[in-house]
Amino acid sequence: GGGEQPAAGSSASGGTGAAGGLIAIITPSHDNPFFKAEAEAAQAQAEKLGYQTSVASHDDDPNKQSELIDAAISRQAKAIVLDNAGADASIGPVRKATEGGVPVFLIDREINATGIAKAQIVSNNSQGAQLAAQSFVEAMKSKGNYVELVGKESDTNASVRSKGFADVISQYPDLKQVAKESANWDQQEAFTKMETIIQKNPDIQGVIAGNDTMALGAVAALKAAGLLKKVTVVGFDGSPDAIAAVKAGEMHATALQPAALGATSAVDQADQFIRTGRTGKEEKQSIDCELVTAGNADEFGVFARK
Amino acid sequence: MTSTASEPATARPDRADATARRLSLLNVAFELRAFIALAVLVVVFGVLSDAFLTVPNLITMTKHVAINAVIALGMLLVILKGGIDLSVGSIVGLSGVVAGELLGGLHVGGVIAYPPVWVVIVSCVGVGMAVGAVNGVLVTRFNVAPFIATLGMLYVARGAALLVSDGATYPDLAGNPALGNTGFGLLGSGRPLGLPTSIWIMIALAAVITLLLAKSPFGRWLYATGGNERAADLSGVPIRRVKTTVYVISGACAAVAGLIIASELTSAAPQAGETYELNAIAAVVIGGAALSGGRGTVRGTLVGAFVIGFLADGLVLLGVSTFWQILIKGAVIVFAVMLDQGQQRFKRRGAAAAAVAASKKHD
Amino acid sequence: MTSTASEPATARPDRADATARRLSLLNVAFELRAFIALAVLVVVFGVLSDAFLTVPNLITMTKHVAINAVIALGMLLVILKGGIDLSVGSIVGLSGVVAGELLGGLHVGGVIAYPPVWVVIVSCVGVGMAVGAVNGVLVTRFNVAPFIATLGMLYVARGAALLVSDGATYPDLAGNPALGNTGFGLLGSGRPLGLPTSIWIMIALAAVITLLLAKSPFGRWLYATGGNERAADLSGVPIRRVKTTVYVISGACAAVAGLIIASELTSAAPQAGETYELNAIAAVVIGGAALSGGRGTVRGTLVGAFVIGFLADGLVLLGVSTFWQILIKGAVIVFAVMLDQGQQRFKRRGAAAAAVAASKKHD
Amino acid sequence: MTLRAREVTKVYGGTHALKGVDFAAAPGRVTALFGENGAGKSTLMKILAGIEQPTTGHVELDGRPARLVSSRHAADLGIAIIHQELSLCPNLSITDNLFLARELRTPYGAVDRRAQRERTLGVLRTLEEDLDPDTPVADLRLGQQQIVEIARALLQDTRVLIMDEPTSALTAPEVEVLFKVIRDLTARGVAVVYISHHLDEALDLADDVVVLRDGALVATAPAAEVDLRWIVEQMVGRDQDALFPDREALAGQPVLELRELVVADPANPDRLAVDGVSLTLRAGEIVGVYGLMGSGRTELLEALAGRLRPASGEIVLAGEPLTRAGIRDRIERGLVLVPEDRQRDGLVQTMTVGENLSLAGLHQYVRRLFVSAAREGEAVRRIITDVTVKTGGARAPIGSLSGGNQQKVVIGKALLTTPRVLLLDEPSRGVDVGAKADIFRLMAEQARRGLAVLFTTSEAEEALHIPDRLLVLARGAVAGDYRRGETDREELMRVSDGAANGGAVR
Ligand SMILES: Nc1ncnc2c1ncn2[C@@H]1O[C@H](COP(=O)(O)OP(=O)(O)OP(=O)(O)O)[C@@H](O)[C@H]1O
Ligand SMILES: Nc1ncnc2c1ncn2[C@@H]1O[C@H](COP(=O)(O)OP(=O)(O)OP(=O)(O)O)[C@@H](O)[C@H]1O
Ligand SMILES: [Mg+2]
Ligand SMILES: [Mg+2]
Repeated sequence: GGGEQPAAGSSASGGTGAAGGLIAIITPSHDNPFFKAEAEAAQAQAEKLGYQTSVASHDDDPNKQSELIDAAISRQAKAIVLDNAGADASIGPVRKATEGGVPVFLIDREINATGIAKAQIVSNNSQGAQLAAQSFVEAMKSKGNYVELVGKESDTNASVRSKGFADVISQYPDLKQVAKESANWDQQEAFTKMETIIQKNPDIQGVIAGNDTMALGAVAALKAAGLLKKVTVVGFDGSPDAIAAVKAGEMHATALQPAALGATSAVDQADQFIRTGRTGKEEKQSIDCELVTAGNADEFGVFARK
Repeated sequence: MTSTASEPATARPDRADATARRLSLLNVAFELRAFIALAVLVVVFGVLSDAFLTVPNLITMTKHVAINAVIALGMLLVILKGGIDLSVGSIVGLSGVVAGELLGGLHVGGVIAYPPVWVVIVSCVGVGMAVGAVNGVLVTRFNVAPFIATLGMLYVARGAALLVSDGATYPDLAGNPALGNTGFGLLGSGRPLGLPTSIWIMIALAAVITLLLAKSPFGRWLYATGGNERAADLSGVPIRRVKTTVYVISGACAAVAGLIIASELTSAAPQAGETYELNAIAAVVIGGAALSGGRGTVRGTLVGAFVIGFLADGLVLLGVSTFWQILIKGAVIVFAVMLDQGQQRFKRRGAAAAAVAASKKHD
Repeated sequence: MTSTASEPATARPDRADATARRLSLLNVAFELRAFIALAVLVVVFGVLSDAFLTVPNLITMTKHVAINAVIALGMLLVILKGGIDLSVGSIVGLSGVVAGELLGGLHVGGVIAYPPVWVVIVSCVGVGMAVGAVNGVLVTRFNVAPFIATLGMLYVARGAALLVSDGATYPDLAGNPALGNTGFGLLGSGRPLGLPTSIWIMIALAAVITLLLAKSPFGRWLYATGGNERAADLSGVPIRRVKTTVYVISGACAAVAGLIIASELTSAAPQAGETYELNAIAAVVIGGAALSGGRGTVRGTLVGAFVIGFLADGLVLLGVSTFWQILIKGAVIVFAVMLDQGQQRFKRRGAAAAAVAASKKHD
Repeated sequence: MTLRAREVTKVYGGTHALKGVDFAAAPGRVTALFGENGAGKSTLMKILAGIEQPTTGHVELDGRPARLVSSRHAADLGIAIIHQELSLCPNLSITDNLFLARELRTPYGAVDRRAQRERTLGVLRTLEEDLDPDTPVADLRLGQQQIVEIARALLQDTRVLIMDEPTSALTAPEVEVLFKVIRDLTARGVAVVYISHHLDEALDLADDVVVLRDGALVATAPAAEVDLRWIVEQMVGRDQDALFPDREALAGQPVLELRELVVADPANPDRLAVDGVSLTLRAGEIVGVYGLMGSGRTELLEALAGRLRPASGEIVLAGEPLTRAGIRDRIERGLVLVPEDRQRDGLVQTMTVGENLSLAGLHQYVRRLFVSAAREGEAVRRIITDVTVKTGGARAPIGSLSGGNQQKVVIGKALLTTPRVLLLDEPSRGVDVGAKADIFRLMAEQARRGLAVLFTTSEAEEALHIPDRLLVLARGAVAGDYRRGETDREELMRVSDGAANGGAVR
């Protein structure tokens, strides 16, 4: 609880004019390279600007996220950079931090409320999904059977992306979805489920997946079944592994979320806010995703253009 | 004694004596095992981090501990009985989802009824008790091993939570004054007498269970059932009722934890509480309970929960990487329990050495 | 017999006889319990989905089953001993990570050495065995309860996997002909005699463990240790060695499963294998083993693994929602084990009825 | 109140434990129930106490049919039972065990600890046992636990008291106190059923005698009209063979030597269980160890077998020191123990008769890594005949055997290791007269073949007649050492009792 911390409170509303102090960076588990990249980018930027940092992950457990935020408040952090654990479940904790005098800068995922966080810098999942789907449709020549692998169904991004895919693909009646299965963002699960789906529908021409990890699981399954040559696989995230697969011709495309860009920008705005009491930007900022295909794959590094 | 023995006997007493004394000191040290683990943590973190030993941080950490402690207190009863309850994590999720569903209104024949908060809370606890009752029935009537029965219910309750919520999170549990269902958030954000509600809940629950175990016949029956089920049965202890009851209480505790979490977040996610059963079990065992039943205390369990909670929060304060956090947590669990074993072994060895020393002196 | 007894005796035999006969039929039915659960699944899915009972699908499903079966066979040994191994899921992840690290080359004094695939495989299995050995030592030397020792190692091994890989996935394990370390992928994608390698591994492992249990002194020791540890000890069974060995074998099996997964995906993620321990335990118990030790078979465990695997794949084939999949899985676990209990109860009742019937006839 | 069983039949699996038995316990009288192991005594009592339900037949109370649905129900009707197997909760105190499920309550519903403690002290005083009511039962020795079990039955307002082997772990003075208590109870009109394998003791106490054989009631008589011989005849259905076979002592070379062995009591490390025992055991010799409960016999044998680690002293087997060797090592060198508690330490209940028999000597049948089924099977068949185990075959589950036969399996297992020294801890405890004779014959036979046999016993008759040499242990130390015929019953009592008074407590 931070109601009894006037010092922190004043810094939040007014700005101290000086950099320095602690910035807490909280993201989902670093066993996903995307979150690791974003956390590392934020950390590097914050340290460059003269802040101490603490990096922690909430493993997509809203309660653990809430605890981490409590910890940041008790340590009188100057700001929190947060990739949150659920659009609805995170509203309370973000409000708690703000009321406790610690401004929160959201990256990668939004929350379903405005006016609480100082910034919500998210890659445009919907735009990215449409980008990926567009490329998928082109590669499929607007027809054929395809499978969609959905992320963890309790995760907002899973449904946003799925909807983005559908917005595009539904315009092409010759594209027939023969299976839609959740693989919980997991490679092994995507592999197993893909193998089973192939048994039911050997005649598929495309797979579109809610993230690259699942796409790569599907690639492995298709490869094992000798179908990869005939099947177009499209993913989402733009992870280095997926880009390598795109280069190798195993995946057709992926939508790259510029993780590093969002994280760096969030830290810059936090710094601005700490010093001046304003970010100088809209709260909601969206960063467009970029499509990675064989043609431009060389231009991308770790969740960023080189 | 024969003369052949007397020669070494003259040499032995002092050595044996010294060993006995040294061991009995060690013994006292080990007696406080879980407390020591906790004290070590507090000292280490206190030295390494300025923020650790501040009052607000201690309160915050205790608030975090409370959730695990509430689940662990229910688990303690199950473990005292010689069982185990793997379903508590899923009950946490289910309870929150039920709260979300009810606060969002009940469709009763065309109209939507908004039950007041106390009805919601009672219903959630009721759902937890119902899952616990199923566990109990499976264990007592169908003779399914507790591990398997509650493993099954882990999946069933989680599946139910996901189905009820359709996988979505209930966004706003603050209620609406117009509908007369506000106040749910107080469970999480209220601070009677300056301490968060969840801490009070933990204290109250610990007091009730301490009383239950120490003073009530039920407490005797529970320890008896865990210590020797056959003997308890033959003595006329209603063992089925005892066993079913502990699962029901455990379910209720998990449901309360689910409510606290939902209230703190003023939102409820169906996947809340995943793997919480492991933390609860670890707390109970670190607190000195035996998984075979019949041994364990409320005090120990609370200390165990504090060890786990302070460890997690302390490592975050120190900025230790998540990966190290996982590894250290495992090591601490094993180490805390090894301390317990070590204590018992030293006790035995120390006493034996003392007995040998004493007998030699009498000669 | 006295005359008072003969009167009811004339009336009763037929009834008792009929009951005995009916129960003995039921008995035969229940004898095959796990098989029945499997048969029911196969029939239900076969009817509901055309794709289910095709040869390629059966092979694919068996391939999926193989991973769980390999872990479950190791788990069977631990459970026969009366223990439990919660660390297997983490060992799956650690094994894959080690493979990834080694295939990426070892830095030895400035140069990078690329160990051949067999060295990689041996090393991974060795790592699994090492984790198992730690479990074994904790259980035997430090008297830590198996649940807690392996729970601790669950976190330690997972933390280690994350630290070694720094959380990243090893993307390409295909190896490089120039470096002489190709062939890792064959474990997952090879198809000797038309069946995937993993199925052969499962068959070979099942054969070896069957032999071990049925024919070797070790097998006898293991059943004895699980049945009555004190008696086994006094009979000269090296119980510590037996106990340590089963954890080592279980670790090795989990490591093999980790290798199969990494090879199938030609990539290795540190978080692979999470919650696999629960599937393995469920397979062993559905297969008729007692968690208290001393009772269980390889055949049963395999059938248990098939029940779980076919269930999962069948539900996917039918397009059942993920949430229902979770719930149904829990229900099937509980139900399969209830069948077992039901069988034993009927057996007892049937035998009693049969004995009464027989005795009446002799009168 | 008269408690009566009418035409009671009980079937367990394939076993007929009881076959149409009529039995009555009359008020104010002690009815002694005799029978071999597995005759069905305990089963009948469990039915009378509501623990088991009869398969056919019924129970009558004062002439009216009664359905006793649980032990609790029976207890509420005034029927108390002292179980053959101790059924206490080791983690609870004496008081808690005594009042388990019958707690005294304060007006607020809490357990009334003070009142319970008072009444516990009272009943312990009646039994002349000086124990702290708050002691956890786990810290009591077996005999004291049995006293607690008895005290629990006494606490209830009992009209029928069933005692199934209440004295198997009691010292002679404790037994006398118990008998006094029983006489008080019968004088107040309580019906007592008394079961014991100490036939003389039970006959002394009894007013009526009932004998069971193979689940059927074979004889009923007033105690005054019968003698031991008659009882044994009814029990075994034939004339009893000589219980103690005649044999020549043929002591050969020394095989086992103990020097100043000291062992701490594992259950209560504050005291020494074995305090400086020295002994030489020769091939072909049978040595007995007599002592009261807690005199340290079990610990002595367990230290020899490698189960307990001695605090000091030396063990030498055939010239080689053994002090550091493990159990397995000792078995392979020819030293093997038949433990006191066969259920807990002797048998693996999940295995068959054959697997139990071959367990300790398994290494002898290994061919190229595997156990040769042929060799094992042959050895098992041979030993089943040798030790005369009555069983449906090597594949029968061990639980299907009667107690005596289970004991023979444990002995057979030890013999299959081809030992040089055979240690037997109370081989005759809880075993009926027929099996007892078989076991003593076996011991004599093995000694004749050159084995050294060391066994413990609590029965003076056995101690006086079986061994070539007898040691009396008191408080862990050797208090007497006799050749056969050098001592008598009175001296044994004196030597062992004297020590018990001095050393029973700490
Ligand atoms: N729960 C049980 N399940 C199966 N068989 C049983 C069970 N209890 C007793 N029996 C069998 O019933 C028969 C009678 O046993 P019971 O315990 O009544 O004998 P007993 O006369 O008390 O013998 P002992 O003198 O050894 O105590 C034995 O063959 C025994 O193996
Ligand atoms: N605290 C205890 N808990 C359980 N059993 C105990 C305890 N103390 C002693 N015993 C058991 O009681 C028995 C008697 O104790 P002890 O072994 O010291 O004497 P003993 O001379 O071997 O007596 P006996 O062989 O006649 O039982 C032993 O079987 C011992 O294992
Ligand atoms: Mg009996
Ligand atoms: Mg003894």
